[in-house]
Amino acid sequence: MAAVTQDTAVSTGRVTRAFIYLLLLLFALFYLLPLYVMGVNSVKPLEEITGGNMMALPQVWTLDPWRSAWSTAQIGVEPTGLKPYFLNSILMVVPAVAISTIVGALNGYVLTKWRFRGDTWVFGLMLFSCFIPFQIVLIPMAVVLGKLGLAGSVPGLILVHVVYGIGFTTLYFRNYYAAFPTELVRAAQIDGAGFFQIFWRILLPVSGPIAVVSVIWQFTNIWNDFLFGASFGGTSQPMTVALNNLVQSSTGVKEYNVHFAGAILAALPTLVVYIVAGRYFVRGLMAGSVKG
Amino acid sequence: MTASTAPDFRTRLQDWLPKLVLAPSFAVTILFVYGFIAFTAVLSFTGSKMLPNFKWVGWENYEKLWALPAWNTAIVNIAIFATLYIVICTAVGLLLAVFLDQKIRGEGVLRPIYLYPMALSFIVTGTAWKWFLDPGIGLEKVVRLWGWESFSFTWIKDGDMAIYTIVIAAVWQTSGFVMAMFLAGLRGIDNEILKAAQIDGASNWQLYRRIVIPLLRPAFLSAFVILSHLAIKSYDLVVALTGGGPGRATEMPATFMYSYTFTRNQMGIGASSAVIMLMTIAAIMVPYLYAELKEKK
Amino acid sequence: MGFLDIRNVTKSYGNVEVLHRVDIAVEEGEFLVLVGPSGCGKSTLLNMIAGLEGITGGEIAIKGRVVNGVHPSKRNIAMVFQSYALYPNMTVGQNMTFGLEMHGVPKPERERALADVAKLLQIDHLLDRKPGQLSGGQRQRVAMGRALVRNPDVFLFDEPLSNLDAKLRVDMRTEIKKLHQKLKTTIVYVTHDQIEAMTLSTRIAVMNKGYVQQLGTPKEIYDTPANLFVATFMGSPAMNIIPAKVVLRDGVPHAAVTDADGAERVLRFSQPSLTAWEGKDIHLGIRPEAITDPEGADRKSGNIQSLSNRVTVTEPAGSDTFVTMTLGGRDAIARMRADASVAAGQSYDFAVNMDKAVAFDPATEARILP
Amino acid sequence: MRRMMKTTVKALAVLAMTTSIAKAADVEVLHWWTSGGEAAAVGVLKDNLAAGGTGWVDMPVAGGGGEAAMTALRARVTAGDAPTAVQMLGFDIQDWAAEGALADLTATATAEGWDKVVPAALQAFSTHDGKWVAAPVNVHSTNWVWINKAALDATGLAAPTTWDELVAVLDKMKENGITPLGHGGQPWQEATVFDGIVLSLGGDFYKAALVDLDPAALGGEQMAEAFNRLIKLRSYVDDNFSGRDWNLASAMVINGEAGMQMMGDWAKGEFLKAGKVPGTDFVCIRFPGTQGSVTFNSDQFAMFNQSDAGKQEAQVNMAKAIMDPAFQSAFNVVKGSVPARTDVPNDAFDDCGKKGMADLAEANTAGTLYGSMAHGHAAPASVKNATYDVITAAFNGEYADGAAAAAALAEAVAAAQ
Repeated sequence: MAAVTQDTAVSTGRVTRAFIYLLLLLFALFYLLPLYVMGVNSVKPLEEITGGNMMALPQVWTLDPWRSAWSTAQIGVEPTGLKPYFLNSILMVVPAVAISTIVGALNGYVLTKWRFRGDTWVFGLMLFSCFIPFQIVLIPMAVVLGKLGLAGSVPGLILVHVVYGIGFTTLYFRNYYAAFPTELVRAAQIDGAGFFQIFWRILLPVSGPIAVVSVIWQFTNIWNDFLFGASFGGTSQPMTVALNNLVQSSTGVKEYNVHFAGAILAALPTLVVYIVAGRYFVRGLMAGSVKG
Repeated sequence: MTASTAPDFRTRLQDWLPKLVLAPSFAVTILFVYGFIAFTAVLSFTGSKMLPNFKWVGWENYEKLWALPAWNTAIVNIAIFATLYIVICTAVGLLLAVFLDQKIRGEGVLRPIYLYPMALSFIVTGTAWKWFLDPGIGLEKVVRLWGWESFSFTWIKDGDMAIYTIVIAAVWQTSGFVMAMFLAGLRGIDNEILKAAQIDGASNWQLYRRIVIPLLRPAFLSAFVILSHLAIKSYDLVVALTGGGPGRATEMPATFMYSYTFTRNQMGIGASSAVIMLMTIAAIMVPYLYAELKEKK
Repeated sequence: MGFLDIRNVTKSYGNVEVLHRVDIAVEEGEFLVLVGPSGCGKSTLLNMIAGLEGITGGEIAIKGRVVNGVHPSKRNIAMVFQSYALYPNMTVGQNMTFGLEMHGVPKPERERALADVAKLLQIDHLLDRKPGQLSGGQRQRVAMGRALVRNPDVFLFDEPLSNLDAKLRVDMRTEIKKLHQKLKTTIVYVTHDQIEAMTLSTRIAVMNKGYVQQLGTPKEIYDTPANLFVATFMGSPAMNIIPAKVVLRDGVPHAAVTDADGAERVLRFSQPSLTAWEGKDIHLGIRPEAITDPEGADRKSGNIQSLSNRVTVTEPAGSDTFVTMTLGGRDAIARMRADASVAAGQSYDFAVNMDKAVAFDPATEARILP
Repeated sequence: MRRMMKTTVKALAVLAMTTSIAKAADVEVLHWWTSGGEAAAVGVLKDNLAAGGTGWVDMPVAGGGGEAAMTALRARVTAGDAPTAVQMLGFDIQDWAAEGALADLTATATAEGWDKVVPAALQAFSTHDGKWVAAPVNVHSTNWVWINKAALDATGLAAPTTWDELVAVLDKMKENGITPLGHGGQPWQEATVFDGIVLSLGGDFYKAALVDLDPAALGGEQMAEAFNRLIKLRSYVDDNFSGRDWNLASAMVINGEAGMQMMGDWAKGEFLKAGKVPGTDFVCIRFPGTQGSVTFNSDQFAMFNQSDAGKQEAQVNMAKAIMDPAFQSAFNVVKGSVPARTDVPNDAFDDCGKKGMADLAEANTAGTLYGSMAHGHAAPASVKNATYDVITAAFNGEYADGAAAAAALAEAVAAAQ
């Protein structure tokens, strides 16, 4: 077998291939399992869940839990379902992802193409922000947000997510731009392009793959955040807090089917992002972040 | 001769612009990361209870912290968890990446399946996992219903084994991501090297062990860093799965810190545990960053 | 005062000075080549002219205007890069007119300039392609086109041919030379390839370790290298450098070369001034083409010396045959006509054109001036 | 890019403005009543307020019996942006009052005569330094046992009233092949059971040990006995208990899988929701040996300091609305708890509810109404959690015997104080 057209030049025997397929499928099952559990139980009536087998298909199929989770379940005092919180999340996630990605791109651009003394130190210091446990910043963050007058507001949440996101986005873009020929920047300078013109006209158009990585990463992290959302969301709480309210009621009746439906609803945007952009994700990783 | 050696305005602006652009991020990092770390460090020496106060108590919080059995449990747990989690995730990720790289039909379907858990928060999947691991309704029951009556899988209920269930769920969540990183690394390897090795007579196994895996070193390093910080930060995973139980058998530094700071009104002790966590993270990250940035210079 | 003046220019990174007091005046229409091994400072100097790197000391002036601190785009220069630096997201046409666009040149004018240059370089048919779809040679042309469109005062070339294969490189070299002759532009050209330097330039600056070792016409550089470095760097195969001692025979200075077996050969110098060096060690420099078979010796030379030696290797190169011998304990190469009959192991009587020989002071490595 | 920034900033500014406008004369309420029944119950309050012209801005944060809400609260207060009213339990109220963060409701309370109708044990939490700082909504009593009637009948025994009878019933149920005790292995559930056990050993002992934190009582023989009983109860629980939600344990009792559950009055909702009728399908009794005494927890709304006069007025309106007897009745019927004031008519309540109200009134007069340790009404959070640690460890068999556990408890409580 000619290996020329292969992804790798490795050729494998028939038995080995069968084994590989089997193993890959087994893993796929493993990964899909929780999703299956959630899915299957979200279309069962409650009695079937509390009484029965969590793996079994429903005897009675129902979409009521989904309707309930989306529009009628009790989240706070109002039986609004998750619907309004969805909008809150979008209002927070979109600007936060956009800003942190653009800032990360600009930082990466400066750190690779406009190097200065101590730039690696600056980068190292910024990078460390990826690694601090968010629980510890809660109280001081509250003080700062209060001082800025951003406490309990969407802009406040956006600020928080941008602050703790730029470490990652800067890392991604820096690694990506490091491989981008500096000569192009010089050529553009001689051509008379300024700092921002070079960025917009030369670098940004070729940043697609890494922008995908950055957006996916930021989108999932911010969308899934609960701690900041609950603490700084105020009256515009994001989806996760609503979902948590739905799922975590301590002294009320637990409607597991609604919980599962709500959980899937809350996860849909990130799922869609991963499935749609997944292929670019690997490509983007290839282009930037795992290069030595 | 017009001898003006002073740079014109535009040039000076262009000199300053990059730094100006970077400055907000840097300032924000200094304040929101290092300022807050300093704040936490200061808190750890105070008698803060429910809200921060600045009554100096010296090393008292640290002494109390190390005397708490739960903290020691947390330390042991994180050691077990981090080791297993990093090793298994890396192994599974590498295995899947290598297999997926064999021109597999349906790669486009399999890849998102492996990746999607990373997209979900444990607030979403926690309940499903809890159920699945629960002997009464989950795997054990299902397997028994299938006819294997003696099957037993009660780890999550067993104080000694519960930590391993957390490893399983954690591996489930991130191994796909690690797979993607390795896959990217594999795709980046020059095919000619592989052909050369095959001509040299290397078997597939030797090819991977001697040539490919050493070439994946950057991917290994990135994976290690990402996994280790996820391990140390792991919080919602534990809360969703075991709530720190049975008893406090699955207490981790992150859950420990959260509970002392926010629910037990012992902010001083919480802060001291945070400082120790940060020092651990720094001990892992700083040498890596140093080596990484030094090399690239 | 030249068209492009580099006056006492130095460059330091921190405490490390990487470029030491460079002084070059380039006339209008001149083709100056900066040549030297990697790390010699030639690219740094070029970048300083371009304004891509700051100037630590001294001045650079273009057309009498000191440009220290002036932004690259305001210097009216254009640059061709080693990797061509074509913007991958733009078409060839957009690439070429980007600079004009940035300088606010109106569109019709840009189109006209583009059409002219595209025609000149015969790349009209490529204008709508992306750089990724071009061959190496085509990219090279586009990169030059991008510079030409700007119609700058000074063209800067940073090793523009080093990414091409051997054949294309030769073709493009000729092309650049033709362009220069046609357009009479002022060019500063950086290369590490001494053949490019020799063939293209009107003047060469040979650089090493941050110093300009010698500045001169190609002929000056080749025939009268200022020091050992220039002598060995320029020319291929390199100049033979043979340890020798100056002896006087009949009051005339000779170079005495002692072989490993103790045998001494003596070659008469053409320069009487070397008498002053009697009894001292020198390095004798003879280019391979000055050591030939007797029939191939330069008939205009007034000082052909015979040298009998054993041939160790012969390398027929088609047009010439290179013959290696051992002289003064070192390999020395002779350049023979292709039909000279010589075989390895044989002894052979070489003809050495001592008119072309130069002597270097071993201590300073500088050429001993006649 | 600059244009984009501008529009973003503008959009954010507009957002910020609209949110601040919405807050003007409303009450912003932080609470964790998010499940169907509870939320509907709070909805009553919201509607009452709306009728009086006070708007309601909802900020629900559920999770862990208010833990997440308290974290959010801390962030809000630190940010200088405290919500107007916050659902709060026991010692949290006192802690916040001690920080000086709570508003003074004394004028309203005096005018409305709260001190005459609210049990003294509750007032201990609602007031700080003689000032009213919170309005109690309900009283949950935690020392209940919910028994599946069929399972009880199958034992041929009567509902137990003493520890020994309880053990007898449990043993019989075990013989009958069901799990005698439906229990969820979460610290607070174990602590709830433990509350009952300690109370069954005497109200004075309960107060000395868990409220006054007397080291002698905590480490003494009676406490050793309490732990022995707890360990004994463990033997009636199935192996699959750990991490189980309380309502799944309730479901076990409802389905007849388990015989009984020791849980607060909120469990009733699960039984009712499953269509079970008190007295016929299930029996509610006080934890054996605790009839006449009640351990309670009380949800209260604490009002946070506000500088804005409109908001202060809204707070007063809200406090009044909470203490309105009609609301107290309506809310507690839904919630399964009993009203926080003793003068509310019991017409609307079911059997268990009526019994709860009677028990509360009786305990209030007799002075046997105690704050529940498990629910943060006996000791501050640090002590509570330290106690949890020991109880959970004991229940999971980490101590050799009750005496060892008691010693550990005394030590842990001392360390946490």
